[in-house]
Amino acid sequence: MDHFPTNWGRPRNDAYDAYGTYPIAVRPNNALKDAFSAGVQRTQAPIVTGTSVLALKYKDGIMMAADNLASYGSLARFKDVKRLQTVGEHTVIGAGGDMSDFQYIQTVLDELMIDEFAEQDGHTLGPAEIHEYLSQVMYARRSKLDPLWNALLVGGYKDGQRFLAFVDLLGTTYSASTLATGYGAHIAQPLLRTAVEGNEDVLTEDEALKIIEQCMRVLFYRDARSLDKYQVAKITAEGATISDTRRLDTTWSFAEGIRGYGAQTE
Amino acid sequence: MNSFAERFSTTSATAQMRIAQAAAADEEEFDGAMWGSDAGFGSLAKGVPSFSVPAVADPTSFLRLHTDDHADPNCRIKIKHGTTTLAFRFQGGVIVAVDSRATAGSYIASGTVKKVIEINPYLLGTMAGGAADCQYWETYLGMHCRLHELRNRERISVSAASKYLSNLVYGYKGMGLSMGTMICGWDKTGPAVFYVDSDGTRLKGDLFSVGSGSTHAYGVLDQGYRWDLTDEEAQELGRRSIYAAGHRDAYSGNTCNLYHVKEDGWKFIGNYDISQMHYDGPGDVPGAPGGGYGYDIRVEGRNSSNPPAVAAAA
Amino acid sequence: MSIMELNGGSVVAMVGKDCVAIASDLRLGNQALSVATNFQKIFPVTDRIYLGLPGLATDVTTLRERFRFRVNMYTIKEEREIEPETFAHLVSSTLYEHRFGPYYIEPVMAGLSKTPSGGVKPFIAATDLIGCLNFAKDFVVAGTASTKLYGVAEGLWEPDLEPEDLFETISQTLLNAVDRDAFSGWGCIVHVITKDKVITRTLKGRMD
Amino acid sequence: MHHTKPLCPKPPSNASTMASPSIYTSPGFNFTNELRNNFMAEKGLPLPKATSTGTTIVGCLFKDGIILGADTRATEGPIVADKNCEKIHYITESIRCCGAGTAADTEFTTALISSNMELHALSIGRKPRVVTAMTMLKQMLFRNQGRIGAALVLGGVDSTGPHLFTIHPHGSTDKLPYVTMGSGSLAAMAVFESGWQPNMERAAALDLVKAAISAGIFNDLGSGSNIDACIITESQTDMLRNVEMPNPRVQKERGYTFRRGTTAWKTESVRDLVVKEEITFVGGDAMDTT
Amino acid sequence: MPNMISLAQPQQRQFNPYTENGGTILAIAGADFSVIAGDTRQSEGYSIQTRYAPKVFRLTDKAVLAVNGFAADGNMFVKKVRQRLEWYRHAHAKDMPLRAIARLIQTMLYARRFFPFYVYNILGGIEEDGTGAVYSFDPVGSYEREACRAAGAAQSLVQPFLDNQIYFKNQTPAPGTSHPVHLPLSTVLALVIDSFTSATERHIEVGDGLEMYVVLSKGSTAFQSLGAIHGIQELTATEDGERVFVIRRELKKD
Repeated sequence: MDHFPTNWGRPRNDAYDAYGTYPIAVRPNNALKDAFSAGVQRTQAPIVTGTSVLALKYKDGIMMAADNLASYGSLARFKDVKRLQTVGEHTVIGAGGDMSDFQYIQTVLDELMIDEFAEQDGHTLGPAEIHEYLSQVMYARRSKLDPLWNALLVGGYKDGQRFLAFVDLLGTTYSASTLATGYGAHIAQPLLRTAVEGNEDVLTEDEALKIIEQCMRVLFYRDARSLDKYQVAKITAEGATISDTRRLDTTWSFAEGIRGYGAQTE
Repeated sequence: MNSFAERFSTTSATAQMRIAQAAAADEEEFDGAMWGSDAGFGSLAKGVPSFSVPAVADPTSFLRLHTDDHADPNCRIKIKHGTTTLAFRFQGGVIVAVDSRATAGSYIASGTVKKVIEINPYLLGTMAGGAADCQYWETYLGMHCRLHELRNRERISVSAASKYLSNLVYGYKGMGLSMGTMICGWDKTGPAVFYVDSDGTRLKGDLFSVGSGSTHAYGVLDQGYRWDLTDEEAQELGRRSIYAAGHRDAYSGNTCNLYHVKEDGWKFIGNYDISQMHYDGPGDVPGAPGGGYGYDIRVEGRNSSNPPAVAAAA
Repeated sequence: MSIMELNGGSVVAMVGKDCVAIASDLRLGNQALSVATNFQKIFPVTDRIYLGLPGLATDVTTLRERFRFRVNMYTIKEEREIEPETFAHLVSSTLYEHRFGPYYIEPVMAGLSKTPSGGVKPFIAATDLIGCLNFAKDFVVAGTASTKLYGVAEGLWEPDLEPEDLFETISQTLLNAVDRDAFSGWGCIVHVITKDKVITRTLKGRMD
Repeated sequence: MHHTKPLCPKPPSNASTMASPSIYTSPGFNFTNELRNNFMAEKGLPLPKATSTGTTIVGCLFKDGIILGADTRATEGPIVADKNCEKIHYITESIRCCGAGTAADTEFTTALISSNMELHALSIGRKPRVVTAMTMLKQMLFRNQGRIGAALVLGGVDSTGPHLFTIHPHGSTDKLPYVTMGSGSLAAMAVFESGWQPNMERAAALDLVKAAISAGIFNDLGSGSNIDACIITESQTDMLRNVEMPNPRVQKERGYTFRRGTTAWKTESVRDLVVKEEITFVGGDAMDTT
Repeated sequence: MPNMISLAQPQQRQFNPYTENGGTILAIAGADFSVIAGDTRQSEGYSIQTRYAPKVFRLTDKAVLAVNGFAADGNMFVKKVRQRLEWYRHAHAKDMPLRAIARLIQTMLYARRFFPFYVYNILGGIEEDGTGAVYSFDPVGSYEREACRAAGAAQSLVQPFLDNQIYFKNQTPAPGTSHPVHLPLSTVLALVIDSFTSATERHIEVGDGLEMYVVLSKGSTAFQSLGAIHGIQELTATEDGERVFVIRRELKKD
């Protein structure tokens, strides 16, 4: 036994194949592959991706927004993708990350809602239940080391309660009065927090919409994988609605005064 | 084979097996044993408990990547480590002495660890290596020793108990368990000490020390050890050896726990603060020479910077 | 294990009322093995400036001599004793000179500077291993036990402590911090610098 | 892999510097420890971390000039090393520079350029220009190929008007009306993008800078404590150190003064710094001094 | 040139199933009470995910569990422990004793020895004999009973401070006196608050809010000192006699 204590509790160096002397065929990741294997390859990295989703609590409920872009690497590949989705009457989910995984999640949720509906027991799943379900699915997939490569926001309004929470590919969950995924967590979240924290019960729909619009605009200015076309979802006592695609008005006039990057003046 | 068809068919042999495995996995979560008093150890009738393994091609390298290592401080899962332990056999039984420090990196996570695991009134196990590995498997061993008693109407021999433990951990060889333990007790053959570790080694012997401080402990132990030590001398030798390791080894220290196994079972002798032993000695206990063990304490007034009068005159 | 943990050792300095204190442990280790329990890491620079050098032991010795040399040259050229602020910058620039082949030392210094009115003003500072100065108003720490020292000092330190109270606070801070660090400890030494005397005490610390 | 040594103004002296007769060793970096350190690194002993400033630093143009802003937290990994450090460095009277990245690098790089700017000003006999400082900085950083980890926001007003630059560790620069740097740069930029306008009034611009730094302080873990700002106009430079202190330490629940005698100690020695002079007369009578 | 060492690195780099979510937890046991506390910031890298995510959970009226490390693992673990306690209640018609919960947690953690929960657990509560107890665990289940323990990001900042203030380590008592074995509840609460405000000052991942759970044994006299505390909320669910309270405080948000 190795008597040096810092080497304890983990597989020993000599038990691990330090020099790669495994027979090549049985080496990890070198298993036999056939013609179809590519077709069933698990998502180990996201391919077609969506960027930030934003959401906030306001007086009447939850407002959520995401742009319509799905990128393929640095290519702006699909410009009319819907990344917000209603689930039942009280809930909207928004997704960043891999779009194929998100579509799978939509399928799973559809099945879930149909199953629940078929029960005909008078109960419907609210946002809290859907979030809990999603977090279990995401955590289970991460535990199989085969994650659904998404960051999801779940917003809803049911029985007089606003609900807003986050879940990502690791199964990490949290809840706050403002949430943002992807670059939004760095760029939009500071603006959202300043505008919303402490005003959750005061903000009107118009004000909330202004905040969201402002954040989407800043994201479009600074996030290279974003688009100026976006949708806004609103979940209130009246139910969940997702708007048609809107377009941001942006200004770039300040750029006229800029000359070069250093000593240039003309 | 066509893995695509394989995955989505429900009739192939492998698919049947997968369904069976999934059912077994579900059962693990909800079987009756989870209710009962044997908690997570599972039903003893079913043999060894089952462990979740990550779904990767090479689970061993997965564990290696994520648990701590002195060469890679970025590994986040820090497992507590135990350190200096010793046990020896003499005419009066078995002395078991251990320190009580657990470190996680350079941080001393605990100074009050119980590194002697009381398996039953006649058997002791020591703990060096992964603290959880030792605690878990020696508790599990305790359950089996009791079963042995119930089945055979006599106590299990130290040899059989240690062999049982050795066989248990050998099944997990190479997967990252780390356990260096001495199984000590008194059976029909008299006092016995067996060294068992996670590589599957099992040795019978008179005197063992395990852990990063073991070299320091061996130094003291070797020069003081005889078969015919009195009980007091033997206990003092155990204390003194652990003190030496605690003083010189950064990963050992805090306190010394001392046990003595005799024909009528083990007895806890005492807990001694290692720093106090340095300055003042273990206190008023049989066998102690009086005064501190510390080098600087013992040579006070007789060292090079402050030599005794006779030497100075000469 | 990083290079800073090879030999172990920690230093802390604190400000009091018209006094400062600087303290270190006394261990010299070779990784887990404790080689000596009387290894000095704090050195007087002038009567009222003390410098602590935790880190790689070979660099402790080298830098100690190098600073002695530079301070002596300063004294000869300027014909006055170096002030703590000036000395801090001397330390900083000496270390930054070795930006791309650093000494593995994070110096901590404590001293009293003279005010124009003839009084004294407490001064402490620390730098990282490439000489980034940190002038704190309360305490500075460095060495293998630095995170532990930050925690205890943040809890125990209070402003305007008299020399004797400062001695208790810095001693308790250091003793409890090194007791949670595998590579520091084995006795401690404390220097309390006041206007007219320097009190040096070795503490009865844990020897494991 | 052995990497090439950075170019420095003068090659390192070949003599072992301890033996050097002057305290003024040759200018530039000293590489005497490099061989030894590489050896230790190969042995698997990683290099310790230097203090870095996680940092939010910003600058923006307004009607009369430039406002620079910075937080005051310096970190070593997850630990706060300095709660109130100064990140706005002096270059000349009307040029200042905020630094993010390796703290020692920003400190010494700006100090060196400040000194060179002073010499430059003396040799040309007029107020130095911001582009001059920018060029000096970018050339120095480019020369060192990114090994000097300084990310800077340089701002000032000169005879050609106000100028604001960012300088990256590899020597690239940018000239923009509002800029941010450091780990809180995204948070601060969001504030600028939604609030900055051309020709802002002084008070409004200062509020915007404060809001940008606050966004960094409260949303980025690498930034924290207080807000520093510096307003540079044609005629005057106002360094507003700790212009806002939104994070004071709360009163502790308990006092932690110890009873004297709490700590056990072994030996004590007291060095008296008061030189006592006692005149002892030797040899006969005292000298008649009357 | 390819680096030889990189060839020897383990595979499976594409997806790391773990992350670190910061924060710190601590627990202190008194004679007839136990205090379990945690900050409420959840972070990843340099971003604050939320300013309020509880790390401390009431299990029963005599047991409170604090979890720290990877939040998803932590929440899942608490959920599983609660499920097991629920089953126990159905099978035995009483709450599981604290000592048994501790052993249960060990076996649950050890069952994942080869795919560990990245969670540091501290269990606090009241033993069957009415004494306050704290059990601390490492991620794979080694545990011991202690009087105080800090874990998480700032454990090395907080623990030595508690050693000094709770255990009186390195303090010589005044001549003719001795240090108290158990501190009163008011002192313990003050020390917990000071520990967290200090950790907030010096550790970037600690802050936003503080939640302190207090578990009192049957007829504990410490109850009187709780009355004066503002914002205290009682969570007791059974009539067994043990009582659980939660106290919330703000921490710095930078």
